[in-house]
Amino acid sequence: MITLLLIFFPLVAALLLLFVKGQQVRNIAIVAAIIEFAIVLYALTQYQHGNATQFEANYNWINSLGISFHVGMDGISLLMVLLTTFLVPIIILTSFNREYSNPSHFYSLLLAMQFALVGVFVSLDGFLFYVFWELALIPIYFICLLWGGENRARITFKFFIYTLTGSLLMLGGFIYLYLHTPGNHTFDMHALYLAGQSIGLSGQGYVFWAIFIAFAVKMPIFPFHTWQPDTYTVAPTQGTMLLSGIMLKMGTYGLIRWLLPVAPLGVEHWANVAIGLSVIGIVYASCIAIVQKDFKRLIAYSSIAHVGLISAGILAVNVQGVQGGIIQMLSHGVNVVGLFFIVDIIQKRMGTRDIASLGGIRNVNPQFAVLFLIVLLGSVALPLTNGFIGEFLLLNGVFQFNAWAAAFAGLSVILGAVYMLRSYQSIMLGETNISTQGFAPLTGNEKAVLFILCAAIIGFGVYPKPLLDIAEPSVVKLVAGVRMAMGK
Amino acid sequence: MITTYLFYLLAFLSIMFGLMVVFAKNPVHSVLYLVITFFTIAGQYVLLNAQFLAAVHIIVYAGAIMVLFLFVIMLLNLNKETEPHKSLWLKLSATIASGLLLVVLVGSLKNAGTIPHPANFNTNIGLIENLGKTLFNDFLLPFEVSSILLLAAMVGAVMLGKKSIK
Amino acid sequence: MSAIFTIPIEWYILLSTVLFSIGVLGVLFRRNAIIIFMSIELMLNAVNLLLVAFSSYLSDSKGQVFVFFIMAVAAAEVAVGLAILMMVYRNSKSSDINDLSKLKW
Amino acid sequence: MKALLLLSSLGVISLLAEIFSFKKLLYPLVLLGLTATFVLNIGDWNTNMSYFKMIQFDNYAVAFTSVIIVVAFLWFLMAEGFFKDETNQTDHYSLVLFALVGAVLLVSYTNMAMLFLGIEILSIPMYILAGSNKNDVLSNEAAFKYLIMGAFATGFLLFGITLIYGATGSFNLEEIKNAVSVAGSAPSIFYIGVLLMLIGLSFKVSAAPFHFWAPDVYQGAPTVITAFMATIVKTAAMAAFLRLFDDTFLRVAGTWTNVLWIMTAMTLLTGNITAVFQTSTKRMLAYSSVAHAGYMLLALLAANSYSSSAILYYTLAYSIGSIATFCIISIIADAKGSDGIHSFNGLGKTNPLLAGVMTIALLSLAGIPPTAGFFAKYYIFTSAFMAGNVGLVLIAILASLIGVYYYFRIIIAMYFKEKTDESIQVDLNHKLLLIVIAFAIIALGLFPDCVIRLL
Amino acid sequence: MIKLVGLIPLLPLIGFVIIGLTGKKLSKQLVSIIGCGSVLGAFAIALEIFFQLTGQAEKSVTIDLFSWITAGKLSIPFSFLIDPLSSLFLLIITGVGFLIHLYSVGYMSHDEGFARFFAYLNLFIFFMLLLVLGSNYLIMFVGWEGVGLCSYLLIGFWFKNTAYNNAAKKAFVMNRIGDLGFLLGIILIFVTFGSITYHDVFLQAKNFASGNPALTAITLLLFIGAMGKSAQLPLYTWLPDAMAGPTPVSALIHAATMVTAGIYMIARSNILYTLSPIAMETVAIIGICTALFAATIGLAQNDIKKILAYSTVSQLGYMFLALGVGAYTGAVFHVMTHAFFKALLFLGAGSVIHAMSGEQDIRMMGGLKKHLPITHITFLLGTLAIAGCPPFSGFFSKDEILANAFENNKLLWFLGVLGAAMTTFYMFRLYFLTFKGDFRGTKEQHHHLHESPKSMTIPLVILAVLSVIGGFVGIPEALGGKHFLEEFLKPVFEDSSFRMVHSISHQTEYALMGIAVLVMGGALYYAYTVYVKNKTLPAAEDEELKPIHLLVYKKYWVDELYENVITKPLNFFSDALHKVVDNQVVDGLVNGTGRFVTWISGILRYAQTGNLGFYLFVMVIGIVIILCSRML
Repeated sequence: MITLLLIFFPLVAALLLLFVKGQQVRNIAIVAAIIEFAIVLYALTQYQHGNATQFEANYNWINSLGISFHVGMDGISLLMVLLTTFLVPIIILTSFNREYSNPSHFYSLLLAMQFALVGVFVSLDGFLFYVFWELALIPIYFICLLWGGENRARITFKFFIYTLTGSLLMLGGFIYLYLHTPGNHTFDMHALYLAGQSIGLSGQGYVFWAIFIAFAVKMPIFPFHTWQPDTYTVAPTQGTMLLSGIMLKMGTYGLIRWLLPVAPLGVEHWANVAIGLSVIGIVYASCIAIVQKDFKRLIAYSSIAHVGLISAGILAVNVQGVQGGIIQMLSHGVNVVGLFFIVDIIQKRMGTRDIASLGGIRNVNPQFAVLFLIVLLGSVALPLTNGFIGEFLLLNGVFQFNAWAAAFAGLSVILGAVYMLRSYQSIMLGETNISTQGFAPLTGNEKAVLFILCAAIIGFGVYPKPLLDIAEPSVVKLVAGVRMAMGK
Repeated sequence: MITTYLFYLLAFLSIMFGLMVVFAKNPVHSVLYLVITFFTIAGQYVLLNAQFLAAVHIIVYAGAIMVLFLFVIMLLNLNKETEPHKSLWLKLSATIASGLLLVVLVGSLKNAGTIPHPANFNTNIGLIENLGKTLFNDFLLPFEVSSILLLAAMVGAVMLGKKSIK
Repeated sequence: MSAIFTIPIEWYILLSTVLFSIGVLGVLFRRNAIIIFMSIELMLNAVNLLLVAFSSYLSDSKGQVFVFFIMAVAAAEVAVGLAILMMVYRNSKSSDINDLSKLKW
Repeated sequence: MKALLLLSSLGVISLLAEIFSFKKLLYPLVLLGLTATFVLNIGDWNTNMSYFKMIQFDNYAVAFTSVIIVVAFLWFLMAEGFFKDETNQTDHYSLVLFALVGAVLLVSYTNMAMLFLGIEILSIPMYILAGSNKNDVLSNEAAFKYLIMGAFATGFLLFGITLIYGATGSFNLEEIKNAVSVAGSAPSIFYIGVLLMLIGLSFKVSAAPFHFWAPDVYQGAPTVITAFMATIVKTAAMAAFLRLFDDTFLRVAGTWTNVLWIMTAMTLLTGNITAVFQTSTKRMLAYSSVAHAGYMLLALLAANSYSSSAILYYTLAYSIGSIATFCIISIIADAKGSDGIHSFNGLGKTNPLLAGVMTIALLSLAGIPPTAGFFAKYYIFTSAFMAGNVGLVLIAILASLIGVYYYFRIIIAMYFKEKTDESIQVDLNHKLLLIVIAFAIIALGLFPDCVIRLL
Repeated sequence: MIKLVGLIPLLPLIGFVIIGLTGKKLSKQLVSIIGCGSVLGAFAIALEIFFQLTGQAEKSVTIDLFSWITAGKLSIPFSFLIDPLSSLFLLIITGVGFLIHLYSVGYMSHDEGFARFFAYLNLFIFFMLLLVLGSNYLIMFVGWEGVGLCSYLLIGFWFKNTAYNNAAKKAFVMNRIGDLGFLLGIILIFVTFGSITYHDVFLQAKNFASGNPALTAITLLLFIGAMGKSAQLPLYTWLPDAMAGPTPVSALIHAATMVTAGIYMIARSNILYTLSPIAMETVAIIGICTALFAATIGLAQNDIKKILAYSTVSQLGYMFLALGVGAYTGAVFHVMTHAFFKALLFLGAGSVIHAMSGEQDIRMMGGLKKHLPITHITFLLGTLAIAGCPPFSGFFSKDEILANAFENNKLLWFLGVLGAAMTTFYMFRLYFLTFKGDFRGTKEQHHHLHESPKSMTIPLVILAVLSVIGGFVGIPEALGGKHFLEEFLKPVFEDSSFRMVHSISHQTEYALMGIAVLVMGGALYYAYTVYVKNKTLPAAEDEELKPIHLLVYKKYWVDELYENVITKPLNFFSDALHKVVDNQVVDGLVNGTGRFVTWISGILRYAQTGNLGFYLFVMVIGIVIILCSRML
């Protein structure tokens, strides 16, 4: 029941919001989001540590095709839902910075997005997963289209088509699996796992690519990434946060939940290529980030680099890699939202995101500088920040797959420091110039958001154990299953 | 034997006049050639023991449909050689296309001779009695339904024909 | 007096195929809508001929009954077709199909 | 059969309305009649009645008839304005109702004669209605093109029927089917006949390369008639196609599957690709309707247990989506004098309801969850996948991406472009219709089981 | 008392949090009390622990705090390890750290970022303590990166200055290069041993054969980390630039503590290194090369802090030499003495700079002896210590290193002595030019010359005393000492002791000492001749230099080399990647697909000519083709 509540509460809230007029809609939205978060916290208290799927709900849906409305959470899902529900109120809070036209639509779409995202993370039926997966695309598309920046029509459209391409391939893969389930066919997750594991290497190869490309586009992984910097840049800040903070995790989550178990041999056989792409993407995106002039774009590229590592770690199929992937998803969500919010704060005040034209903000607002620095350190994975835990585990995972890949992927440690510090220096340090002199102090909501995020960054950097513990049994079980199917 | 020759003659005539329908410059001539073609086809019907059908054919096609054509041509004042000619290329390609169609159809139909010369051939099936039985037993429903078709056509033709009041 | 004893069915198939193709030729060859119409009638007649031939060779009256329906439909089609043609002519003073090409691309 | 009788009577009654002057009552009467037809038709469920071995109201026929009548009902709601023309009011009613009779024949025939008559009864009113905007040159042109090409295609269809008759000595589908299986290998004229019938029916469902009439006719015809053609005519033709090829000719599948494979691919690609460049929304939807025929052919080609329910669902989903889009297009075109994409600029701000419903309908046509169109496509893909037509599925996936491309041009215009005019007045009944359709699209998408379970 | 070890890092952390959060609201007095007090408290506990440890038999105590990271087999507790090595480092860090805190109270008194400075310093101490206290490699890595961060913050302390910021960034990035190696090393340790806790790793490592490739890889990777943090070739260029930070920072971080982290790490992993001869050789060679290379650069520099910086690099090279030849105790010994005298020298230099109103160029100094008596004396003592003049602390530690090098490889010893000579020369060059002769600065500067306040001179004095007597903890047996340090550290290094064969006789050792002292004396005399007797002055900025001199003066153009070989190509490459590969090729492909479809659409729609004849024609052709398919 909790799961159902988690899924549908945001939807109901979103629909109700449509009928609210005026700017107070955002207050209602944030209350709804906080209630949702509280529900997750309640679920956490009810969660039994172990690898079992809990809070299950299973209803017949499309009986004649073996499709059911089957949802539930194990540790992995729970963490993803936790991330979603944690970030959504924060994202709503960040929107207090700006006045949007048609606020009721804006917040309604935002909550609708949450509905779809939670759905993606709790689905235990392939078809249901796909439906939620696609559903998530619609609100974010409209958020970007309606409230985005220059050139948004073309760019968001490209994003839409691009991700849809991947999704359709995935659908193809799922249908292929579905038709290999015994009897009258079913989309039940475990049946799909069994079906996938029974179809032999070449079949799994097709499934692997069909599904991997879908996720690769979503995350995105080189060379499927070119929609991402444009979209992140052009989307309204909240849209960017949703995209990078949560939506991207749909892809990485999908790797764990759907790709590994359905095509173990495919993964094993093609891991070289897939991890290769991921790792190339890490260095590639990091290098490109170095020469970015627009800070938002820079973060966009840095996100590609981070995600590449997550994907590589997961595809290495070992407990460290997958656990690292999960932790890094959470960390990346927090960090990237923080970074994009910082961009928003700067842009709102300065009217520009051009790194070169800023400078010396630290002189005017040291508090902001410190908060920015903490977020930045989280992003460059300094120990005792959340980013480090994930990165260490991921590199560990990749290393076990191939030491050179890990070494190459590790270059992001260096390059990340280069571009992040370079932009920090250029934006915050040095002498103030005429425009940055008037940098207004942080408002209450801005402080609140940054404090919460910084607390999360340091808190989970120092004591990640609760998170790791939630996911671990499920991860161990999943990895063991996959490795067994690989014959290892 | 005479039927054989008759067949060849009629076949030759129908093909020739068929071609003349296509190539005649004056639409009125085309209509007349087509009428002749219909007569030759009616002749074939007779050869095939479909006497009643031959009669109906003449009445409906030559008597009704072609008159309608003629009527329209006159009404629209098209009885001159006004038609601008298609360019040579288009004519050529039209000829080639239909020639190809012919070749392909003939090529794929030529070995179709699976129907043996019937030993117990019934010469009476073309008689009105037999046809009537079939029509009103087996084909009653289509017969009734075609009334709807004709009604619809009638309504439509009238609707299109009458002037709209503005 | 019956052809079926002396003429193999192939000849009828051939004949109606040729007539059918002549109809197609007419449709492709001419620009005058009325002639095109007439060519289509020729095609239908070729079909009728073949149906009758089959009917006779099979000693089965259904084929001939079918011809009635084709005739009925042909009549209806002609009636409607000519009505449409008249209407077109009223508006554009032409029965040339090349003049009717405003709807394109 | 009851549906057939009732529809025919309704058509005749419409004609009588002119004489006995109850024209005002006609509209509610027709709606009532359609409702009655629907109910009576449902009564035929599971009876499997056969009449004269000519038509058979098996579940397949009943299901498709229901779809046709539901869509027709919605269509009447949409097309109310079309029947306000004083001069031809009753003619329009009767022609549309006669066309529906043809459509019902097409989904229930068991004899070639009924197929042929059904097609003609459906087509002839369409030729006329396409030209019903008598003073509009484009409408004339549409009617004319439709007629000539339709008659031409009928010639091939008839030739095909004749050859099959020659080979089997029967017009009855069951007998034809059995004749082939008994003879083992039918005479070669039979196969040519099958192919010629394939061509004739492909023309009716506007499959490439016989689709050329569709864009021109759809664009030229009055919008409501276009909607009728795109929905009911297409549904009926598709059902007829399916009935013939996935049953009667299934044993000679080798003859036509390869050809149809290529035609399906061509249809999917030409329809979708050509639509990309269109600026007239009506013409764009015309091309898209060509493309949708391609998707349906995909299921037809699969010829498995999913095919008929897939096409049933697809036609329903596609039809209601199309009704909504055409309705909105006609509203917009009436208000702004153009159906170009630019007419939609800023609609999201001026008429949020229209824009919202249009968005849902377009999403459905594009196949985005959770709309009915998505499930329809999914189901079709599954069916094709099951039949092993993986290559075709890939083409279809590519094609549907291109589809998204042009459908979204309208969405972008509505929400992204600045508004140009004041908001448009929309009739209440149209508003209701659109809302109902929007809900129906979503509901169908969420609960497809209620339809696909039928067949 | 050992249970309280958690307090050691906690105290500075609390200090950091209090100062960091309340910041400017506190008075400077309060800030300095909290800042210094927290470190002093830590020192007190460390001292207590040290004595407790010397007193008890159990030399290695692990204190578990909490479980930090677990993932499958990988389980990393957050726990501390107290053993002789870490307790010694604790003392050095907290002790020297406290003195430098104290010094900073005076040195930074006029700076507006006073509180911030203390916050950073406390944070630094916290991380440094984590580094040495951690019971596994990852905790060490936490400290490792943490001190890097503090180094970054402190180098760029005056953040308005772009050059300083660049230096800070450079330090961080270069450290990160090393850190990557370190991190990979840790991962390889995990992969090899299934644990990264020292205890488990070393226990298992003992069973490995010498020269095991995995061990070699691990040790080389770890050494990359050490190269970055301890500024060894080729990753040393950040350290001289790091002098941009306030002088106490240079003393604390870039001389006494952080840069010795690499030595600590290798000493900690001694068993792994001992088992991989290749790594040992590499360490030794890199060490000696760095020692010489930096020393030569030091010969020609004019910035007082730069000279000390290169000297630090050079001395660090010595320590690695010691590690490389297996003299772990020697290395640690040198770390300790170096912490005393180098901190002293930096603080002295700071005092000079303070007096000179920020002037750092020794060409502008001279004759400061009169004005800064305490600074002068302490600086002289420090100079003697670093030069290795007996019986100052540097003599003993350096002697031990050289003796071990001699034992290992004569060439290493020779080069070591050569380096020592250079050290003596440039240090005395610095001393003479600064304190002897006449004042060469401006009138203004002359007017302002003054001795530093008490808070600055007291640490100087204490450090001077330590520099003088610090060596007595390690008097070699040859001189009748007990070598207390060696005894103390024995539990840590005993597993590696099979490599440390003390075959060297006392006679040889005397001879080596003698040679070292002679060489030192010679270099000292040469420096005296050049700079005091002949009063030669270093060349002015615009003067043309001889090629070799120029080469050294320009620091071998290494910075320029890196700039042109790494930085610029990287930027160029990235730019090309962005503009060409990403925008044109990858995205071009994507956009191209879209454009292609549109283009095809534009073409294809012309097929729809609107001409009925054409449509019919196409239909017929289609039919022909379809029927053909039947014939084939």
